[in-house]
Amino acid sequence: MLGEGILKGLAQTAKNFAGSYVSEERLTTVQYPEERLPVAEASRVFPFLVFDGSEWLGGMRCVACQICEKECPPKCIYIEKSKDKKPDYVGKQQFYPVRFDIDISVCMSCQICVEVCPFEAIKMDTAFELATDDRFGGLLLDRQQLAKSNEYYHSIHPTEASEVDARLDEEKVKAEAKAKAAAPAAAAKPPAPAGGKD
Amino acid sequence: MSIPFYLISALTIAGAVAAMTLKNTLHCALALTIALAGIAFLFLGLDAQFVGFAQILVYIGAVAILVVFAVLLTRSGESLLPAKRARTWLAGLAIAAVTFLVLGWSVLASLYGLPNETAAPSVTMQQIGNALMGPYVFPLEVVAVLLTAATVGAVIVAMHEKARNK
Amino acid sequence: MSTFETIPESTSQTSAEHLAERLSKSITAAAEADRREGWNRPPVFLPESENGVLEVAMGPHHPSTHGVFRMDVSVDGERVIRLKPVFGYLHRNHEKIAEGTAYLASMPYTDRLDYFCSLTNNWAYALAVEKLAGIQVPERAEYIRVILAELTRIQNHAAAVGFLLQDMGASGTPLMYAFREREKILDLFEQLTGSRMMCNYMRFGGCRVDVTDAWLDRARRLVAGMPQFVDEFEALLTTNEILMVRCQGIGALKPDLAVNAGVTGPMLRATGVNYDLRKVDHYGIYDRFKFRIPLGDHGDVYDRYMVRILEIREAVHILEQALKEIPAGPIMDPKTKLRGFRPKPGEAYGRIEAPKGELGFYLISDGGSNPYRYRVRPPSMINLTVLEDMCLGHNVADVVVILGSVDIVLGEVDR
Amino acid sequence: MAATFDQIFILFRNWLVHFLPPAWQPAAGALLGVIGIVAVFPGLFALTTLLERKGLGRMQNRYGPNRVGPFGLLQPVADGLKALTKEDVVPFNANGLMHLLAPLVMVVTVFMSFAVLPMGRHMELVDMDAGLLFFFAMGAATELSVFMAGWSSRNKYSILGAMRAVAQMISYEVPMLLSSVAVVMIAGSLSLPKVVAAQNHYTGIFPHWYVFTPWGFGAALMFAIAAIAETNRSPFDLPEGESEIIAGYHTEYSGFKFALFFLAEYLGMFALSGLGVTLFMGGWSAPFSFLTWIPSWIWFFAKVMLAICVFIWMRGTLPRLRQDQLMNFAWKFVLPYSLLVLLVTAFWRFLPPGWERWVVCTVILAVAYVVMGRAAFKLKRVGPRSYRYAE
Repeated sequence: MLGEGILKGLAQTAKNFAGSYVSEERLTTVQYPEERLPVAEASRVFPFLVFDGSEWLGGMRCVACQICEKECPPKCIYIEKSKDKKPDYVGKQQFYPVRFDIDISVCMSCQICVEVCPFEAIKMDTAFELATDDRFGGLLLDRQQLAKSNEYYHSIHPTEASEVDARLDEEKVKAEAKAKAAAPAAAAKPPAPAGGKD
Repeated sequence: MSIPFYLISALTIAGAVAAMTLKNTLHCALALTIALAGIAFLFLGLDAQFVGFAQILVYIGAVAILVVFAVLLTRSGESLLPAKRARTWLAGLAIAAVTFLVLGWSVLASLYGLPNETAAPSVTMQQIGNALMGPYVFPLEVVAVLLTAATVGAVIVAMHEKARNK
Repeated sequence: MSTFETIPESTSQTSAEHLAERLSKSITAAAEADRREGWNRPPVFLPESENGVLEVAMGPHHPSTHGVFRMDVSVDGERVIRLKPVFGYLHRNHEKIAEGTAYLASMPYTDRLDYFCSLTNNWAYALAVEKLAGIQVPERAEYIRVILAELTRIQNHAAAVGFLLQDMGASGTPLMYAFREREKILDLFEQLTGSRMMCNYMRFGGCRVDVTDAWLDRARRLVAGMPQFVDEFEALLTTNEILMVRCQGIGALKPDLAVNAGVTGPMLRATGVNYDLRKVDHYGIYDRFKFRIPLGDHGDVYDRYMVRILEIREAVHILEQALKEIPAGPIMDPKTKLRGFRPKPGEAYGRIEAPKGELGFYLISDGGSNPYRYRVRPPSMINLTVLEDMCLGHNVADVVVILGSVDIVLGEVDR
Repeated sequence: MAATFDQIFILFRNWLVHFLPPAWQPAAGALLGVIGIVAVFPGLFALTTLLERKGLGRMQNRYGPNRVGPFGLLQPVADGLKALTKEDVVPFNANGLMHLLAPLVMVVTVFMSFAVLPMGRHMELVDMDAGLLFFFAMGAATELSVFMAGWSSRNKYSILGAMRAVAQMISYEVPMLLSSVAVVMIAGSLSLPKVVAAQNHYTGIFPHWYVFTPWGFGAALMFAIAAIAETNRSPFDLPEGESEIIAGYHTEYSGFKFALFFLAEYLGMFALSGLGVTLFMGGWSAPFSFLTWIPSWIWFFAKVMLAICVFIWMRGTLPRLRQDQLMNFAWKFVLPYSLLVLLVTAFWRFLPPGWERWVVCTVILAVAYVVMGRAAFKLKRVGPRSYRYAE
């Protein structure tokens, strides 16, 4: 009978029309500014530099090894290595980045820098509301704007952060054990030159 | 004769004259529509509702659209035809004058017999329907046959054309 | 044809001023032409070549072309007599850039090829590199890859059918239903890979992040709800008389032309040719799952629509089996190095059954850290080459529907 | 009490008019009637645009406008202001006068066709003896304005759109006339209030609406299809088919002139659903005998809004027909079926009342519908298909 399919189609839209008042599944709109979807834990927007403790430069994990700069596909990271050194979380003297810029208008949030970083220094942020009116300077974030604390890292990626901390603590323990083992050897040698570890 | 009558008849005449004289053929077609609308309002002025609305429906609804379709499809609506004077304008004028005289005489002759200022008889749709089905049923059927023949002819012409450029 | 006007380099003005000046000159010329011939200059709006043929350029900003794509259509009355697809507006030089970057660095760029199915793009590239370097992929990773590929197929086919109906004039209702389901699948991708459309998830020798049980449960719930969505979708569309009249017999593609032109995917199967890489190449672990390949008979728009709908149903069967049998175990082959990955010299061609057709990556390695040659076989572009043969004789309204049924994504066509 | 409430607008008008000297009273009365129509229907138009967008939204599992004002109620006001403030671009070599005249002619003729619709007991603006004929005469003039719009904007897409629109309107005007002639055959008069009076009595609690008779249902179906096509809506909205030719004949219009076209389309929808309601669903008569205490004009506007909801429902569901399919459908299905409905109405009229004529008419119409439907599909080899699978 001509029109049978059309009637079935009309019944379908009527069901959805009525359904949108009744069932949750048939009304999918999220009123963005007022209501917000919970951000998925693994979601990634732009990278940020992690620092331990309270002081952002001293606790920064990044040692300016420039691996991420080499591996970044769109080449949006620019690092200038420092001349002097500062102690890292284990106490070993490491370089630190004098300048660490990420141009987030070039970055495509592919998180390859996070994968290749051997020092767990760069992680992916989840803050996506980054609109600025300044096209050029505004989208070039320097190391201070990028630096965020480890607590913040725990707040956005809890499981991942705890794994990372576990690994770092384990390395710290291993490093101290090695240092304790090496201490008697150093003592056997002539007393250690100046500048011991704190 | 009331003011609206003069107004409408002036409008009709203006429309007819414009239909002849405008350069752009599509403007002529639209001017013709104004003239036909004027005639319809004249009928309504005489309280002949059926004829007035039939005039609008048939002439403006169909004939004017047909004219505009024809003008557009032949795409001459825009080209600027040089308004040169036809060589045989004298003969044209003579024929026009003769037809005008014949028409004028027949109208005046018929006017003579009528008592002036009589109210137009109020004819309801019912009476028109009965008249069409009663005494005038034969002319109605003849016109119907004529129209059907015309439609069939049109279909055949279109069909022929489609077959040719398949 | 229109030769490109070269802007003289040596002029002192910048190119913008040059263009502005040339533009103003052309407007004044048009105004003078008006005055000379009286205001009623024959309008320019009907550019007719000699025998009443109307040149219509549809695109690149035409509302119904899927992205930046132009079709120069010559129309005689309502019938199409010549159609020249013009694409390249979205060309990003993907293959040349890949020759200059490391193997791993090209992986996120493959997401941007066919931006509707980033995971199948990743898988095809990973497959090619694994063939090149001879890397083994653990069991669990193979299962994850099949699950993600079939989820991608479902959301791509749903979106494709939605856009096809949008071209036919249904004011967005089927598209919104398709997108409602697609959002659920994209949320699953976000929870696993971190991004909805640009997943960058597969690595050479496995996957980047392991699948949690919570994710698997969500996936099982989604797959359980999918047949109900497809039934509703079919009730709304399949027997709809207007859709049948507008799609059946339109844009028919003959099997031999399809095979010769190298058409693959749902378009080929709609013409009745039984060619599905999952059954031909036996790549991945598709042999362990029982599923069937829907085939059409007429190869017209309606068959392509139906083949996509039936493929969604088959994908649901595969997902049910895969989600049931997924084993535990490592997801990454430990031997593969992340950085300094230098496969031995040689060449490899890895191909998979992407939702749009046979997506292939051809790599030549000279032993260095970046490929010597990197070539992508784009199914959308190859399916597009037969567009003119399908559109001849139909009218303009059908050209739009036929283009919709081909289901192209310009990222993949132009690369 | 109910009677006064029913005639409240008439009493209000008479009360207002009696202040004037008797010579001017009829003119003032007519003027107030016109003001009533010109105020009510554009207001209804504003409400309907919102109703349409929220209805479409809800059909597509989303809210529809709810940001401008509570529940989006100020959205029409916002649209109106936008249309007023938008710049009115006229193409370079467009024909200025005709470009301006086209929307005006369209809106004026559609407004005039409201004069004849009986919106309540004694609430028709003009009780014409040939009311139905007047309505269709006004309908015929809108085609001309579509042409003027299409041609005067000098753009190839608008020319194509105008030609398609006029061809569609002409070919669907014929079945619309024929299906309303069926009603005239039974009601015996072209005047719409008489048609409503003919339907305004009840057996038990059920009204004598024509739509419940077999021939009436057939005629109403054809009238509905023709009305949807006449107003270029949903399955037949090819003239402004976005996906092929950008916006049909009103491509080159912007600003308030475009809003006028929009208003004319919606007024056309109101007029045609008003006429459909008057002819087939008993105009302002109550659906059940115990409901007659509700004022008559409420019933008229309720039924018109019901018809508008069906328009919106169709728009939310159905894809669009192609131009030649649309014309074939008109001349090869809707018109023959309307002629058949006329024949069946004649049977209905001259058969003695009783269950035989019900059976005869229903069987003829049903069998004809199924046979013609199947033949139409068989002819074009269109139909549901089955698919084979390969292992």
